[in-house]
Amino acid sequence: MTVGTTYETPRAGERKGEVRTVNVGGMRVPYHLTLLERPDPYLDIDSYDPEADLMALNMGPQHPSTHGVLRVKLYLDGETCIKAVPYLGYLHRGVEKLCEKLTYVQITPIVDKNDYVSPMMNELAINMAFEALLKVEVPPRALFIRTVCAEIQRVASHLLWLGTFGLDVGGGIGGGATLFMHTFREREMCLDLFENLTGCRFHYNTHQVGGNRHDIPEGWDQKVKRALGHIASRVDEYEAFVENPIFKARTIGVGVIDPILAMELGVCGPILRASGIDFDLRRDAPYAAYDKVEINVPVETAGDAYARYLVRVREMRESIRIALTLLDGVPEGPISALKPVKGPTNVKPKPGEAYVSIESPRGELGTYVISDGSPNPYRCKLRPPSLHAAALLPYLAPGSMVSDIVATLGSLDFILGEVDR
Amino acid sequence: MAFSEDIVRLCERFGLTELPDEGPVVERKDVVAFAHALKDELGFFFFVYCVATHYPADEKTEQPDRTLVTYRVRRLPIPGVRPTETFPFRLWVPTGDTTPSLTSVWAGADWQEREQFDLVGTVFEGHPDLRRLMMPEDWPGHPLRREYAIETQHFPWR
Amino acid sequence: MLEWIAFVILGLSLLLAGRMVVVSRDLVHSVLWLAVALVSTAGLFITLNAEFLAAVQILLYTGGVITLMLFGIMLTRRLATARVEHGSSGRVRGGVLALATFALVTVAVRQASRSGHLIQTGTLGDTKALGSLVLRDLMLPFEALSVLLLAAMIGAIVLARKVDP
Amino acid sequence: MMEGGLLFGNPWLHGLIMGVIVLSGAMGVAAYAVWFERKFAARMQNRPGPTEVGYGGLLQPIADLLKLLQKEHLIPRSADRPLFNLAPVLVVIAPLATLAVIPFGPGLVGTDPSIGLLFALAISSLMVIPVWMAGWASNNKYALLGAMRAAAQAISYEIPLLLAAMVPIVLTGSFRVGDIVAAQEGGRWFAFWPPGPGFFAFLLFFFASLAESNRIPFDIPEAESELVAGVTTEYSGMIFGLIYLAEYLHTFIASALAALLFLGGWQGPGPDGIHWMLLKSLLVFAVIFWIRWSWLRYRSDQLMAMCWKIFLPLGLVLVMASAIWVQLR
Repeated sequence: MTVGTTYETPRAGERKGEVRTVNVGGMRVPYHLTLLERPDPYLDIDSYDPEADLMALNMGPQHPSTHGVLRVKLYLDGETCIKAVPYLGYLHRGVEKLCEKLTYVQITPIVDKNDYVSPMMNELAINMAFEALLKVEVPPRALFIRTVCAEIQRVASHLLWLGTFGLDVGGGIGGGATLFMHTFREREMCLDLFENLTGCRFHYNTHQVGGNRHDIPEGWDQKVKRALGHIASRVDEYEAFVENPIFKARTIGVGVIDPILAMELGVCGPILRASGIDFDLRRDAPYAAYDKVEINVPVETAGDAYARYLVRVREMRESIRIALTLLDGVPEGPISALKPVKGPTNVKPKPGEAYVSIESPRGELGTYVISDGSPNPYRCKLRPPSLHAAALLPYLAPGSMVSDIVATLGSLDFILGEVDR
Repeated sequence: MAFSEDIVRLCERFGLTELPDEGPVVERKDVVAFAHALKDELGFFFFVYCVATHYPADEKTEQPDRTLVTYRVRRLPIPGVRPTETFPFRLWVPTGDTTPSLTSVWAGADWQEREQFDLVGTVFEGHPDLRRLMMPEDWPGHPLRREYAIETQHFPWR
Repeated sequence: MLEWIAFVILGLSLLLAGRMVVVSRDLVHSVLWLAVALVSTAGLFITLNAEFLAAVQILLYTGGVITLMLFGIMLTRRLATARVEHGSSGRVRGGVLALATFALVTVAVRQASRSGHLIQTGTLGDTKALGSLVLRDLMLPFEALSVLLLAAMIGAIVLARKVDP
Repeated sequence: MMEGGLLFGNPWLHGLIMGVIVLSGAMGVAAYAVWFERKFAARMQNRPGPTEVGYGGLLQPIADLLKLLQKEHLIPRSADRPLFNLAPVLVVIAPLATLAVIPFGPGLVGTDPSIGLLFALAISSLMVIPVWMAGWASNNKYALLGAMRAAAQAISYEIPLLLAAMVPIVLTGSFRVGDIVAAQEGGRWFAFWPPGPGFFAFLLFFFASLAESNRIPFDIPEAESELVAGVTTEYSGMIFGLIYLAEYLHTFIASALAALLFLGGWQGPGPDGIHWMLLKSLLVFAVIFWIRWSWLRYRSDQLMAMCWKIFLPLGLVLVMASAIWVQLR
């Protein structure tokens, strides 16, 4: 069943023209990106700089642009970075250890706090892994609701990204703040929709093993249509606001990513798509209700921060279209395959393991669970896209200026809650 | 879920005939060559994860204290040729022993292996920068080992 | 009377600043004292009704040269943290030299004022007179000086530039 | 000293009274500029801005001042104490000294010397030294980077600023601000009157003074997303407030100078006077805020490239063009 497309399609790419590609293992990779030098992240700073002329600058863990508590130790020559060493773990909460201690039912609200910008995605990923362990078939209505929620969440997440990226390149006391305030106004609409659906604005706990906890309330679809239509028109405004010479000067050619390196590091999502790799798990390995809808994957070939901005903005439009399309086709029926859980130890999968990955706003969000037959997982590994995106930093920072590092950090869009878990 | 033909053929070359869904168990001495073959011949460029799971000594099955290290890699779709596919492979590492690092094959193995070293205590041999990733440098113990209960006597949990 | 008070204050601050430039142990403090000295000089120019000179003195020397010096110190980090050591060995020689210079300048100024070679203070404040002096009467030396400075600048750039690998 | 045109006969008495008036006026303008900017920015961002203290938050600057006064003045242990304490004072002195030669109306001026404009520009070029001192004395790496950027920016942008200011000087033939305003009589404002160079010189002056007073898009010495707070990272309490105040004073002086040099100063349709001057300079002020809250920030090397590759040649061409205009007329 494919629901017809009736809403606006994403804008065509701005930067037209043939891009020369080369064949790497069967994939077409933009040629100019394969020419990039790959800096040595293990550079021995003591032998590089025996007289200690470089300035070691600790950016973070309290710094306005590290988006949380990332600490990056930069070795600067003037303002040019020679080596960058990220230090993680300032937000490490031991979620994987907690997963071993909690039952399957109790885990969902815990993982909400991982990627605190798109909690829906965390819930979806972990519950899909549990369902794969249990071999439960989720009813179509629940799948549709999940997919619509995921797409609204993607819009909200990209909106937040756009605002904070504005703060990074434009300053908290300046144009960036204006952009931030505006994107937050629209993000608020998305949160209102979720509040309407689940009763919570942020940590929803709406997915459960086998289906959803909350059914669509009366009139929710109308609210979604109104809000998303509103946001779609506002996205045009952001484009008009952001696409000025200064923004382009600050983002074009900044933080150019080699797609092969990105793949080796496990980076995907908008970052990989901005580097010319046409890969989206929603289309290439459909889950939930994504096989019911046509998905256009925006791809850019420049690989820089501006390309990532373009990809994310177009993805926002595409997500709005997908959500609206799916919303029209939500089938009737139950929203959960399992009966409501009475006790936390009700769910007991057979020994085995499962890996399920979904396309979160930041890339492949996976969950790897090993069950030993008890009510708690034996081992639960969350594969956060942000951790892999943050691993790009030692490769991107060398050779660029502090301002560019900030813009690059912003364009990678990693969430520290997810990096550290 | 069965694996593609070329993967099966590659596994046969390395003497892996059993291919369960969880992935074949690779010998530790072969793993770097196997990984290189996966990446260079079959196009598994995308590094998904590296997970170490601790299995304490079991009297019933008479297994020693050991760690299961699972890698999973992905190849991206080529339109009209093949869909995207992930391939896991695993190795058993007895506690106190080391396992070769795959950082030289996939750069992404770097942080993942550091994380597993940090949390589970698996030592990856040949890793260029094997430091703790999440926990403080002077943290006692490895939190994701089974004996590291939350009711542990280790310092912050006391 | 007021001019005298201003002169005394400015002169004293110039002397103090000049001394501090020499004896200060911190290179940055030395440069900042130099800035004080230059501003005091500009003040002295004002008491002589040479306002244009004073403004140019502040604009070029304090605003430009001192900033460049500070910039240079900061970029050379080994220079920035260095403490300047002062020995007392050269004190007598330095004092004699300073006194001799002072005497020389005084004699030169007195002779010049007696023979009427000195430009009248009134014209110094007049921008128009100054402009015609520099750009008409003393055109050739002025241009020669600019060429010399340009040559020095190009030379400095060539020397400072790293050889391309 | 300018003879005649003084409100009070004795230049000393005049200077004293005008000093008091101008200084207290400038402080008030700076304080309410903050309020105005906060309201302005809030309107641009869909929020009300300060509303709690006084009607429409009108007493907010006073509340802010009281808060800053109560705050502890922290000095980092490794700071260079004398410089650290001296820098904010000097930062305020520079723009206040400039105010002495800025007329707000006919005769409404501390002193109008024959080199008034040059003096104003010279003093505002001094501003970079205390800013640098603040960054250096903090002994903080972010402050140091900020100081480095501030110094580089100030020495570069001083030149286009001077060149832009040279255009009205050449057109008038005098450094005296009063003469420059008088030369724009009859609505022939320099921003529009020699039809090409004047307008570009106005733009050049405007953007160069944005860079001199470290406003967005040129606020790279502060660049809080990169350098936390740049040179002011280690400052707290009222001593931080002084730097903040100086920034606003500097911006106000830049807009007042733009109004005087290019927009006809206190002349206008209808009666001349301080109201036109205030209106014009506040208008320029508002444009600066408008730009500040809607543009992003350049990178430091792009800023330098723009200065040396665009602004400087443009400035030279404009001075030439205006000289030719004067000769031909």
